[in-house]
Amino acid sequence: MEILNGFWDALVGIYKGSGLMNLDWRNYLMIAIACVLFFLAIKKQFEPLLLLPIAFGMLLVNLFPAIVAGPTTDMIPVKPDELDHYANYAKTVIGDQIYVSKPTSGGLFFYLYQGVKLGIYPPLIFLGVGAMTDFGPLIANPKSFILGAAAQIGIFVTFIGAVFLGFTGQEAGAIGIIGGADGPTAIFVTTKLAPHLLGSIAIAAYSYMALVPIIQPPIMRALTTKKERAVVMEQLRPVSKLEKIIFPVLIVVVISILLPDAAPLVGMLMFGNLLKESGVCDRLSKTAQNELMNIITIFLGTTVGATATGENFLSFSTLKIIALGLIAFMMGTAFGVLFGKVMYKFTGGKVNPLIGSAGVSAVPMAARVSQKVGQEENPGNFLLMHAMGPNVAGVIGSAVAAGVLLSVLK
Amino acid sequence: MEILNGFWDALVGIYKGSGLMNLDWRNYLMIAIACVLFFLAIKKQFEPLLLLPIAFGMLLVNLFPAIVAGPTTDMIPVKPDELDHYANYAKTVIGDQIYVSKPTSGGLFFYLYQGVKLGIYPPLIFLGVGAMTDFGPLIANPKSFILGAAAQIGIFVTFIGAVFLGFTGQEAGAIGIIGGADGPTAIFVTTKLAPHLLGSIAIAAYSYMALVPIIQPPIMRALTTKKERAVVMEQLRPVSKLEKIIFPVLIVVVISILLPDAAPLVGMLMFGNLLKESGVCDRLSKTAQNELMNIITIFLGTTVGATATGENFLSFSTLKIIALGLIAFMMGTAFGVLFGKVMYKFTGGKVNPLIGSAGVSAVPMAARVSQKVGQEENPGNFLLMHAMGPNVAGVIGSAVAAGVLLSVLK
Amino acid sequence: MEILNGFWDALVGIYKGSGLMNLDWRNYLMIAIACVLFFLAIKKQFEPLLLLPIAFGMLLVNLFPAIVAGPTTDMIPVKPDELDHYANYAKTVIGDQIYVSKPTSGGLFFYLYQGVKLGIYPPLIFLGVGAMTDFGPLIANPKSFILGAAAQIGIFVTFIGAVFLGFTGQEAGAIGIIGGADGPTAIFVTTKLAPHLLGSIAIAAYSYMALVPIIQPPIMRALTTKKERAVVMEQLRPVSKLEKIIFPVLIVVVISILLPDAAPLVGMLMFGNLLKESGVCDRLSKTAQNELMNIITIFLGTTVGATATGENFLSFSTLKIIALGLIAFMMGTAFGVLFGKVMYKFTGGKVNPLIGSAGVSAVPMAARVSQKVGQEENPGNFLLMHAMGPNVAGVIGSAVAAGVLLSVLK
Amino acid sequence: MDLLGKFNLSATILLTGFAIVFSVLLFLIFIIWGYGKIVSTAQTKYSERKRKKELEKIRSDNPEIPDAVVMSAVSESKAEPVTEGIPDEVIAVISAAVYSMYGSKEKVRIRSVKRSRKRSAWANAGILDNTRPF
Amino acid sequence: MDLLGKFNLSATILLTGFAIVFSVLLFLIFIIWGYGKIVSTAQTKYSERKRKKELEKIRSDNPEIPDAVVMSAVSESKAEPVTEGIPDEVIAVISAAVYSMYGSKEKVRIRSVKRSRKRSAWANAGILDNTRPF
Amino acid sequence: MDLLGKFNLSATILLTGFAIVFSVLLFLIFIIWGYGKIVSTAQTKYSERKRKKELEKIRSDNPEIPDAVVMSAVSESKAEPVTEGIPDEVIAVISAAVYSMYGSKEKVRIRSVKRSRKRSAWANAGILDNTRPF
Ligand code: NA
Ligand code: NA
Ligand code: NA
Repeated sequence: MEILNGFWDALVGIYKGSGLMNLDWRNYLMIAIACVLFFLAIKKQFEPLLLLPIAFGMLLVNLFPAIVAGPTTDMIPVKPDELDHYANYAKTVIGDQIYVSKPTSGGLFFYLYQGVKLGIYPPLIFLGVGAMTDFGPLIANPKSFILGAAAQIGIFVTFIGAVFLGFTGQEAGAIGIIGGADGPTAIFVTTKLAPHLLGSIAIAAYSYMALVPIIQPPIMRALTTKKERAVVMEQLRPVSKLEKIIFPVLIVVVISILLPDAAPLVGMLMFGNLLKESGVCDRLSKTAQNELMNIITIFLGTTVGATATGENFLSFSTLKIIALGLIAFMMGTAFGVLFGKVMYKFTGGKVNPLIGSAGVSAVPMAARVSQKVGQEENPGNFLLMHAMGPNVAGVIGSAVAAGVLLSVLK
Repeated sequence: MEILNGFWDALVGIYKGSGLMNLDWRNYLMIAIACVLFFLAIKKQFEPLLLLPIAFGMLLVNLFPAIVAGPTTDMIPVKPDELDHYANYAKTVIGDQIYVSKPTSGGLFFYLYQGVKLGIYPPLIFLGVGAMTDFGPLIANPKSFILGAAAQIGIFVTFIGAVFLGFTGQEAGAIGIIGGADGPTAIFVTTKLAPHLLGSIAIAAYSYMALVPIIQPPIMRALTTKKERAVVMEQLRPVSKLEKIIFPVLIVVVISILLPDAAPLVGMLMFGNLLKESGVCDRLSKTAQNELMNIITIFLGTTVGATATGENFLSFSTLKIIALGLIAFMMGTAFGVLFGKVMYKFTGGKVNPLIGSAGVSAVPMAARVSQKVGQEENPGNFLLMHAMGPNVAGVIGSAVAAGVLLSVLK
Repeated sequence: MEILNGFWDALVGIYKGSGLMNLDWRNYLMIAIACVLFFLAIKKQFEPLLLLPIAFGMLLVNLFPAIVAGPTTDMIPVKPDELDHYANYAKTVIGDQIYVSKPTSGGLFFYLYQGVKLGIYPPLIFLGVGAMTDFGPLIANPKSFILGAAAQIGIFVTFIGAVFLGFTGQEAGAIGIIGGADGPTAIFVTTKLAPHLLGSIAIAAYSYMALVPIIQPPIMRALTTKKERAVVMEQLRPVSKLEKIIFPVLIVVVISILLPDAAPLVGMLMFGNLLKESGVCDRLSKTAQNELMNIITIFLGTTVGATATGENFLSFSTLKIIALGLIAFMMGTAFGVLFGKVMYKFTGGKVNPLIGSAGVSAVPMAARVSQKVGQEENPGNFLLMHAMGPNVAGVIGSAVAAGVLLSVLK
Repeated sequence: MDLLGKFNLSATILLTGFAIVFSVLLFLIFIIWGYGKIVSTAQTKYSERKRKKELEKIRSDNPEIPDAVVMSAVSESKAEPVTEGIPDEVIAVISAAVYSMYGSKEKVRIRSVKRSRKRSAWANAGILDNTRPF
Repeated sequence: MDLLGKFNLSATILLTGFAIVFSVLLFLIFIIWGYGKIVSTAQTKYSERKRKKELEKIRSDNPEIPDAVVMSAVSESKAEPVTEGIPDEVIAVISAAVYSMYGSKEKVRIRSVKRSRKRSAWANAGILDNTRPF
Repeated sequence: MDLLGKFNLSATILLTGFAIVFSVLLFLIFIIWGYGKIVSTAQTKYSERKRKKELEKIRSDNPEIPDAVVMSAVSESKAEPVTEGIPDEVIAVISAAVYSMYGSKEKVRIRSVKRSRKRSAWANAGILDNTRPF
C-alpha cells in the first residue's frame, strides 16, 4: 500500500513538475515561432549560422524556463541529528530552528549568457569578423566612407519613430541600431541600453539581414535612373600590404580617441584585421575566425534566443520593433542610394549610385545585391568590388553610430 | 652566519612545504592507481580520451592537493608604516592592530572544475555528441526505443542494491546511473545528487564502458539460443533528410515537456544533431564536435579525476560502487537482451535479440559487440546498423532515466 | 532653440568623454611604443604570436582605459514615480531620498584578464607547449639537465641586482625570472609575486626571447675556444615510445613532490606531453596545441599588454627592469656555456660547450643559435639535436626555479 | 533510513523509473513512427509527381528517344560527377595520365574525382566564410 | 516623456548622430587618403629604385642580353613558381604525365603547382609550430 | 630594507636557488638515466627474442632461402610502404603516369605515397571520431 502511495506521489510530483502543468499558451506559441525560424534558417537559408541557434534557444527556454534561471540558495530547516549530513553548508539559527543554506546552481544558459550580459561575446565575434574582412576596397577608395555614413541615417530616423511610438530613449536607441544591419553591434548596444528587448531586436536584426536581397532591390530601382544604374566604374587601384597593415591601427586610434564607447567593437574588429594582414600571426587569425568565432556564435545565438520567453516576446512592443526594424533597413538603403546619387553628380557620373545601398553593412550580402542590380541593367557591369568599400565602411559606420548612441543615452 | 641561517630556513621551508612532508600513504596509493589507469588508457586503449585526463587529474591532485583549493583571503597584521604597501587591499582594525585582507587565488583545477560543478560541461559534451550521432537507424526503426528503455532497468535495480548497501537515496541514484553507460549523463546526475562520489562514479562508468566488449558477450550468449543469434534482419528503410531534421526538434519538445530535468542534456544533444542534420551550420557542427568538445573533455576529465583524492576515493564505498557499477552494466545488458527476445517472439523471429544489449548506450561499442556476437553464429549476419537503433535510443533512454532520478530525488 | 541646446550639450558631452580630454602625454607615448612593437613584431618577426597581441593590448588600453575597468555599482537618486522603471534593482533609502543601485559591467579586458590574474592561462599554454615538445633528446642524454640548471643561475644573480636597485624581494623575484627565457613561467610568477610589474616584465621577456639570436652569439664566442666550438658530438641513441610515455609521468611526480609550487606549470606541461606521446589522445593533443593555445594566447597577450598603461609603464622601474632582463639573459647564456665547458673537460672533449647556451630555454631558438654558431666553425657540425636536450631541460629548469622563488618569497 | 524506508524508497524508484522510462519511450515510438509515415508518404508522392513531370517534358521535347533511355536518364539525373571544387588543371592532368595509359582506343572521361569528406567540409566552411556575414 | 521631450530628444539624437557619424567618417576619408598617398608614393619610389639597381646589375653582368629580355625578367622576378612545400616526386609525376600527353615536341616545365590557400595556411601554421616558442 | 637585509635576502635566494635547482635536476638526471637503462634493456631483450623467433619460423618454413635474405627481411619488415588511407585510384593513376614515362622496360611499383603528418593526424582524428564514444 505504502509502496503504491510512494509510486503515486512520485508520478504526481513528476506531473506537477512537468511542462504540462507549468507552460502556458504563450510558451506553445513561441515554440511554434521557433519552428518557423527553423524553417527559415534551414530551408530558406536565412542567416542560418545565427538564426538556427537563436531559434533553438527560443525553443528550449519556452520548453524549460529553468535553463536561464540564476543560482539560488534555499534555507532548509533541519533537525539537529541531520546536521552532520550538511557539514559543508552555512547554518543559520532562527529561534529554535536550525536552517541550512543549500546553494543550487543556475541553468546552463544563465552561465553562457554572462558573456552576452557582460559585453564579452560581441567584441570577440568582431575579432573574427575583422580577421575575415579585407578592407582593401575601402583603402583604395576612401570616399566609400561617405556611403557608409549615409546608410546609418536610418538608425537615427528610426530612433525618432521609436520615441514617438512610446519607447524610452534607451529603448529607441537599441531599436534604431537594427538599421545598422550588423548583428554583434546591435547585440552589444542592446545589452547596454535595453537588455529586456534583446530577443526581439536580435531576431529582427538577423531576419532583415537575411532579407537584404528582397528588401533592397525595389528601393534601389525606385531611386535611380536606368542611366545611373548602368554606370561602369573604373578599376580600383591595388593596395599594398603596408597600407593594409597601417589601416587597422589608424582606425582604432582615431575612433577610440574620438568615440571611446565604440572602442571595444572597433578595437577588436581592427585587432582581428591586424592579425590577418600582419601575415605573421596566421594561427591566431585562423582560430579567431574559425573555432573561437564558432564557439562564441553557438553560445551567443542560443542565449540571445533564450531571452525571447513568451512573456517577454509576445507583446505589442515586439510587433512595433519588427516594423521599426524594417523601416530602419529601408531608410538606410534609401539614404545610401541617395548619397550615391550625390556622388554620381559630383564625380560627373563616375560613381554608380547602386553601391550606396551596400553602405548598410550586412557584409557581403548587400554588396552582392548592388552587383546583381547593376548587372541587370548592363551585363558587363561588375560592381562587387566597388560595393565592398561602402559595405565594410558600413560596419565601421554602424560602430560609430553605436558609439554615439551609447555616449548620449547611456 | 646569518646568511647560512637564511639559507637553512629556506631549505627547511621548502622541505616542510614539499610533498615529502604533506602527502600520506593514501596519496601514494592513488598515484599508483593513476599509473594503472594510464596503462589501461594507453596500452589497452580503454576510453583513452577520457580515462587519460581522468587519471592525470587523479595523479596531480594527489601530488599537489592545492590544485583544487578554493580562493582564500588571509588577514595579515601590518604595522602602520607598512600600510602604503597594501594600498589596494581592504583593511580591518581590531583593537589596536590593523589587518589587511589579502586574497589568494585558488588552484587551476578549482576554476576549471566550476564547469563541472555548475553543470556546464556535460551538456556541452552532449552538444558535440549530438553533432556526431546519426539517428537514422532509430528513425527507420522506432521500435528500437523499447530496447533502449529495457536496458535502463539496470539503473533502477542497482539503485535498490545501493540503498540496501547503506547509501542514501541520492547517492544510490548517482550510483545507479552508472548503468546508463553514458559518461556525461553520469557526471551530470552525480554533480547534482552526490558530488562527493564523483571521482569513483566517473572512473567506474568510463572503465565499464571500455569493458563492454568483455562484459557483454557472455551474458548475451547465455540468454539467447543459437537460432535466435543467427537471425538475419531485414534491411532498414532509407530515412529522408527532412525526417532527420524534424527528429531532434520533436524529441526535445516531447522530453522537455514531460521530464524537464532531462532538458539540458537532451536539449543540447538534439541541438548538436540539428546543427549537423540542417546542413546549413557545418562550421558550427564541426566546431561543436571537435575543438569545443576536445577543450571541454580536457577540462572535464582532469577535474573529475581530481575529485579522486586519496581521502575521498580510498574507502569501502568506492569498492561498493565498483561492484554495483558492474552489476548495473550486467543487468542493463541482460534486460536489453531479454526484451530483444520478447520482440523476437512478437515479430515472429524477425528481430535478432542480440541487438537488445546495444540498448545500454556506450555508443558505438555496444552496437559493435552485437555485430560481432551475431557474426560468430552466422558470418553473413550484419547487425551493426540494426543495433545502432537501440544504441542511440539508449542515450536518450539514459537521459530520461536521469530525469526521473533527478526529479524524484533532488 | 532648445533643440540646438540639446545638440550642443550632446556634442560637448561626447567631447568631454573623448580621449581628447582624458588622455595625457603618457598615453600618447605608450601608443607610439605600441607602434614600435608592431613594427618589431611584423617587420622583424620578433615573437609575433605574442608581441603583436601584447602591443595591441597596450595600444587599446592607452586609447580607452575603460577596457580594463572593473564592474561598478552606481547609486542613482530616483524620484518615487520613477521607481517602477527600476523594478529589478536594489534600493536604498537614505533620509528622504531613494537610491537605486545600478550595476555597470566591466571592460572586456577586465574579464579576459581574470584568466591571467587567477593563474589559469599560463598552465594552459604550457599544456599546448607540452603537446608540441619532443623530450626525446633530453631522455637520450639526461646530462643535459646540468646545462638546463646552469642557465637558471642568471635568474638568481639578477635577483640580487634587482634587490640592490631598490626593488622588494617579491618584485626582484619576478624580475629575475625574465632570465628563465620562458614567457608563461614569467607571467605565472609575476602575477603571484608582483602583478603591478606584469606589463614591463612580459614585454621584456618576450623581447629578449626574440633577441636570442643577437644576444647569445657574442657571449658564446667570447667564452669558448675555436677548438671547443668545433667539437662534433656523437649521435644520440634512439628513444623508445615507452620511455617517452614514462618521462612526463616521472617528471611530474618528482617535481610536484619536491617543489609543489612548480606543479601547475610542470604538471600541465607534462600532461600535454603525455597526451602527445600516448598516441591515443591525438584529438586532445591537437586541440591543446592549436585552437586552445591560440585562444588563450590571444586573451593572454592582449590583457597582459593592457597592464602597460602609461602610468604603470612609464617609470624608471621599467627601464631598470629592461636593463636587468638583459643582464639575466646574458648571465643565463654565460653560465650555460661555462657549465658546457666543464662538461667538455669532464667528458674528455666529447661535449661541445656551445650547447650550454641553449639551456636558457627560448625553445627552439636558442638551440638553433647553438647549431648556427657551431656550424660557423665547422660546417659539418650539427649541434641542433644535441642542443635540444638542454633547451627543453631549460624549460623544466625555469619552472623549478620559479617553484623556488614562489616558495621562498610568496 | 530503516529497512522499511529502504524498501519503500527502492520500490518507488523502481516502479516510477520503469513506468516513466517505458511510457516516455513508447510515446516516442508512436510519435516517430507517425511523423515518419507522414513525411515519407508526402515525399514519395512529391518526388513521383516531379519525376513524372520531368519525364513528360523530355518526351515531349524529344519524341524520338526510346522510353527506357528517358526513364534511366531521369532516375540517374541526381548522380552527377562530383568534380566541383577541384581545379580544372588537376582534372586535366589526371585525365591525361589515364588516357596515356589506356591509349587512344577507348574514350576516357573522368566521371568523378572524389574528395575525402573532411576536405569538402573545409571547403564548405571556406565558402560559408566568404559568403555569410555575422 | 511629453511630446516636447520626445521632440527634443529625437532632434538631439538625429543631429548629433548625423554630425558625429559624418564628421568622423569624413575625417577617416582624409586620413586614409593621406597615408595611402604617402605610402604608395614611398613604395613606388623604393621599388623603382630597386628595379633599376637589379636591371643595371643584370646588364653589367650579361652585356650580351637584349634590353627587353632584361626588363621582362626583372618585372617577372616576383612571380616565382609556387612549388615549395610540394614533394619533388609529386611534381615529377605530374610533369611526367603532362609530358607524356603532349609528346616530346614541346619542352614542358611545370611552372606552378598551386595549392589551395587553406593548405598553405596549415603548412604555415605547422612551420610556425615548429619554429616559434611560446 | 636596509643594506644588510638586502645582502641577506640576496644570499639566501642565490644559495637556495642554486642548491635546489641543481639538486632537483641532478636527481632527475639520475632518474631518467636509470629508467632509460631499464626500459631500453628490457625492450632490446624483448625485440631480440621476437626477431629470433620470426627468423626461425621463416627458416623452418623456407629452408631453401639463404640466411642473409632472411635477416634483411626480418629487419626490414617494419618499413612497410605507407599507402593506407590513399584511394586506390589515385595510386593507380600515379603508377600509370610513372609507368608511361619510364616505358615498359622496367617494372615500376609505387613503394610509398607519403602524406604530410598533418593530414594523417586528421585522418586519425576522423577514425577516433567514428570509433570512440564519449
Ligand atoms: Na552598418
Ligand atoms: Na544508456
Ligand atoms: Na629556462
